[in-house]
Amino acid sequence: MRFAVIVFPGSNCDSDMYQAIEDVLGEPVDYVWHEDDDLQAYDGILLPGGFSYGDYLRSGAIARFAPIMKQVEKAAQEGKLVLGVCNGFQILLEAGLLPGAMKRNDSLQFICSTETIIVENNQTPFTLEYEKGEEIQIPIAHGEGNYYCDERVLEELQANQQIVFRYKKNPNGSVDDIAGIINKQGNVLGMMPHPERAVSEILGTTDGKRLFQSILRYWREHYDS
Amino acid sequence: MILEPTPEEIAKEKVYLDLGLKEVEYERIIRLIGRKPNYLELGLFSVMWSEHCSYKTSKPILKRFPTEGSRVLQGPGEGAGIVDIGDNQAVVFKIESHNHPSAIEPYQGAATGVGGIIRDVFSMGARPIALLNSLRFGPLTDERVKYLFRNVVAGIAGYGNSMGIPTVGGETIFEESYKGNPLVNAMCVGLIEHRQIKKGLAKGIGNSVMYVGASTGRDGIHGATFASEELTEDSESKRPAVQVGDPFMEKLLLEATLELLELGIVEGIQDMGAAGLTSSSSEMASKAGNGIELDLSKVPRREPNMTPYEIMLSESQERMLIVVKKGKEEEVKRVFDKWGLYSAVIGRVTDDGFYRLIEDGKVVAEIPVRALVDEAPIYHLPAKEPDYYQQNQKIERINTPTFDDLNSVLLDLLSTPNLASKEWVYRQYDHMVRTSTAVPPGSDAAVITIRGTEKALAMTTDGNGRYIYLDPYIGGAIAVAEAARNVVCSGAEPLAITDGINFGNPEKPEVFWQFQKAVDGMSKACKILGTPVIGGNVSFYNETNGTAIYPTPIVGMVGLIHDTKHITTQGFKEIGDRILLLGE
Amino acid sequence: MFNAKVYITLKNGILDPQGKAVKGALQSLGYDEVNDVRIGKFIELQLNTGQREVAEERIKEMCEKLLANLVIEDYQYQLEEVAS
Amino acid sequence: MFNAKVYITLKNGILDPQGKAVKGALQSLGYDEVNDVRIGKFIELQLNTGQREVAEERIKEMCEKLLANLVIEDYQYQLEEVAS
Ligand SMILES: Nc1ncnc2c1ncn2[C@@H]1O[C@H](COP(=O)(O)OP(=O)(O)O)[C@@H](O)[C@H]1O
Repeated sequence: MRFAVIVFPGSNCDSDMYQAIEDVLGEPVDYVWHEDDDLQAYDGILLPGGFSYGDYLRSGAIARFAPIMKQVEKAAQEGKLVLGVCNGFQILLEAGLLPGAMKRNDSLQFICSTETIIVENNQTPFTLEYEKGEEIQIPIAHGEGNYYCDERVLEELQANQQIVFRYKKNPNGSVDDIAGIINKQGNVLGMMPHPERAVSEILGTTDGKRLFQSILRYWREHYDS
Repeated sequence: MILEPTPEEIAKEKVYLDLGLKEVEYERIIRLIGRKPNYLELGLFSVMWSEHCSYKTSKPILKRFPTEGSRVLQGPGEGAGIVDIGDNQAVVFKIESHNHPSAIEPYQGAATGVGGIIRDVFSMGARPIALLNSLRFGPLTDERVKYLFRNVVAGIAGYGNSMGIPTVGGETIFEESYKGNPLVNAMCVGLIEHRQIKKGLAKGIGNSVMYVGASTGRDGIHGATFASEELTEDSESKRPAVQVGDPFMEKLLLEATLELLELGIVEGIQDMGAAGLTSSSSEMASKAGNGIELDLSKVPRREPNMTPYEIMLSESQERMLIVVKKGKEEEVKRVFDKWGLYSAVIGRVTDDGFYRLIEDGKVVAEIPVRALVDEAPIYHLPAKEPDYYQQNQKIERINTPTFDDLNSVLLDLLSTPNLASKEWVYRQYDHMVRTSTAVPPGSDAAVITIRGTEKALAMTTDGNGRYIYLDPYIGGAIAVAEAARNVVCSGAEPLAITDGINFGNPEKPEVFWQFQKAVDGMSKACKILGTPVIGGNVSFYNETNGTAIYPTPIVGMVGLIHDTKHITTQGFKEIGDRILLLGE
Repeated sequence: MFNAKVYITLKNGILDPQGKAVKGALQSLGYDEVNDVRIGKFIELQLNTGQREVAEERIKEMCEKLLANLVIEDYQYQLEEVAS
Repeated sequence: MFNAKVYITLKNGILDPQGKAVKGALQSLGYDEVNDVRIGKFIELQLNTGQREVAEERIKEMCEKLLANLVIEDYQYQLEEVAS
């Protein structure tokens, strides 16, 4: 399975994501520059964290217009797996690939800490290796992770099991304790917690590993023939 | 536009005094260049001869620091010092203060302080891997202090987090003496391969001088001079336009610079920090023993109608000066274009030893590089043992109070801001980005692993103004020893230190005495522990309305952990483990 | 040439954490008369356009595409002709 | 009751990284007519005050004390009486 890590100006978790793929899966992975416009060769598209374009207007607002985003949309339509973490999630929201929007944390402060995350749906390509309801330890690090959507969208998310991760203790004010959601088709996941920071014992937690392993398992079961 | 005074008017009206130059310094300039300087030239001298750039009063004392060691690859004198850690790798680090800017505009002051120290590290060719800081504020009961504290922390977070460099350690102390003049010192640690080491040298006659990064505005004009004066009631009105940091720009500058250095076409590179274009260009020329010529009309600008004086003295952030092999300018441009950044050839290296500025084809300043950089006056200021110190020496014994209820004493102690957890601070710092933080903030020292090796680095900042106030010599030694203990307790062998010297007005003999003694104490400890001083920063004039802060040198120490298995953290691990007390 | 002033505000009913914090701060400074605070963005743009209709259409587009996120924000604008 | 609208802008000459980034984004989206962009804050407050002079004085104070950072920002405001 070949992975692309999209690099926007201001991305800063790109190398962490890259190394997580290398270390956990050992599958081929490339950095893909925001001005490129071809993702044909890739099976998994990863949008890393950071501050694309400084996040100066709203997080993710400018990045969604990068040339590569057309290809990300195309890949999503084709059913390829797309994962946006932190800033990557914010970009997916701005691009309309996932519903809702991000506001500033209700504390108005940036928060970096390891949080208990509940796996609400283990029937997605990203969570096969987890138990439903399992509590995992994954770091968060963001200033704008306060997820918002209106009632109607929330009901839809709930009805379709699109809420994949919830915080056990809400750190940022996000609606319904949402930490990560998936699109209706089930191939685009956005999440604020950083699984790529939870892949080695020495860094404190390895609970993020199974997210990457799920992706690979899913791909092998569906495409690798 | 302001009409600049002529050389005669400068002499007559003593304009140099307004720029922070003393009478004797003005006369020295005339002697060195053989004529009266024009206003632009005077401006150049005023920033280059400020304490901030010339170390004119601290140099004789700083010489007492031990700076050599078998592992030292670069001691004081460059953007940052460098220490070998084996396998052709080295660690690069330095500390820098941004006290006065943070007192005026805490968020931007702290943010641009972080930005500056990061540039110092990557201008050496290193990849920044961690940030630390050391903060001093007045008591948290004061509203203004709360405002300063909140915004300084937010500013450090805002800049470091955007850059994707983990802020992994520091210290935060509240104490009356810092009420009007907080201390904000930031330290950056980088990693480098030996072959990548770059210096701030304008080498090779005829080579091009290139300007890269953000465009130049009127911000921070005379910042270096401002940093070399006391804060007074009218500092507000005198302050330079505040510099606003753009971490996004700096992130691009970092990536572009490291990509450029890979190409092997760069002869020298230096950050435009304090005194901006003036100090970077003149220091690079001086260190290489060459002259330099800059054409100011080529400098990218943010605002219209800027005078040469304003361009040269601007402290706009996120800029670098590069000397590149002749004929390779296009390659530089290609890299910076890719990252969406300006790059422009603005001058060349010359063989005549002159510092020459040209605007619209006319020479607007022409002075020997040596006069500007190397001939700054050196002052050997008088030192005097303060009365309070003599009084203290007479104290025979201190009657310590006794308490009945030690439980409540313990709780009281734990709830004082100085002892309480600093999680409120470091929660706002992304301390995990780069996925190498093995020991996050909260332990003795932070530990950062080095990918692809078994090695790790432990790092800490320490200092205790009260000890140093009470006895600068012993207090200085304690600061180094404390840093070493923190590093050792994390499983590391101490390598070297960088020092952030924060004192009051050195022209007061008592302050100068404190400074001398503290340096001597630190030096003694450094020698015994085998941790040379590889660089640092001096911030004097930390006073408000005539009262100095506690003398506060900060020690930033880095240690090498040879095997990640040796990483040790605070905290009792297992029930039944023995508890030992080591030391006297 | 036109100067455009764009005001971006959170939609009604969406909680504004910044506004809430500022309201709290103002009240604790003794400004008890402050009932409600909402914080938005104020964007000033200079447009090199000759015709008002064109400028109007373009600024509207810019707001909807980039300047505001219509999921949570509303926008308003004013256009003012200036000598170029 | 008064509605106050407060506009906070960066002082002239102070770097505006946000404005710069947005200008770049607009231009790359094809809005070449955009010459300059400055980003500030737009604050709406509801004041429970009967008299205009009082409201005016208080809002000015709030701006100088808290809402604007006078080291780098300027402010303007408008007051509008509303039925309470
Ligand atoms: N307190 C100090 N101890 C040792 N070296 C120092 C000290 N202060 C400054 N230096 C050294 O002097 C040189 C010039 O420092 P400085 O002007 O702060 O550098 P920059 O070019 O980053 O502004 C640096 O190499 C620095 O390491």
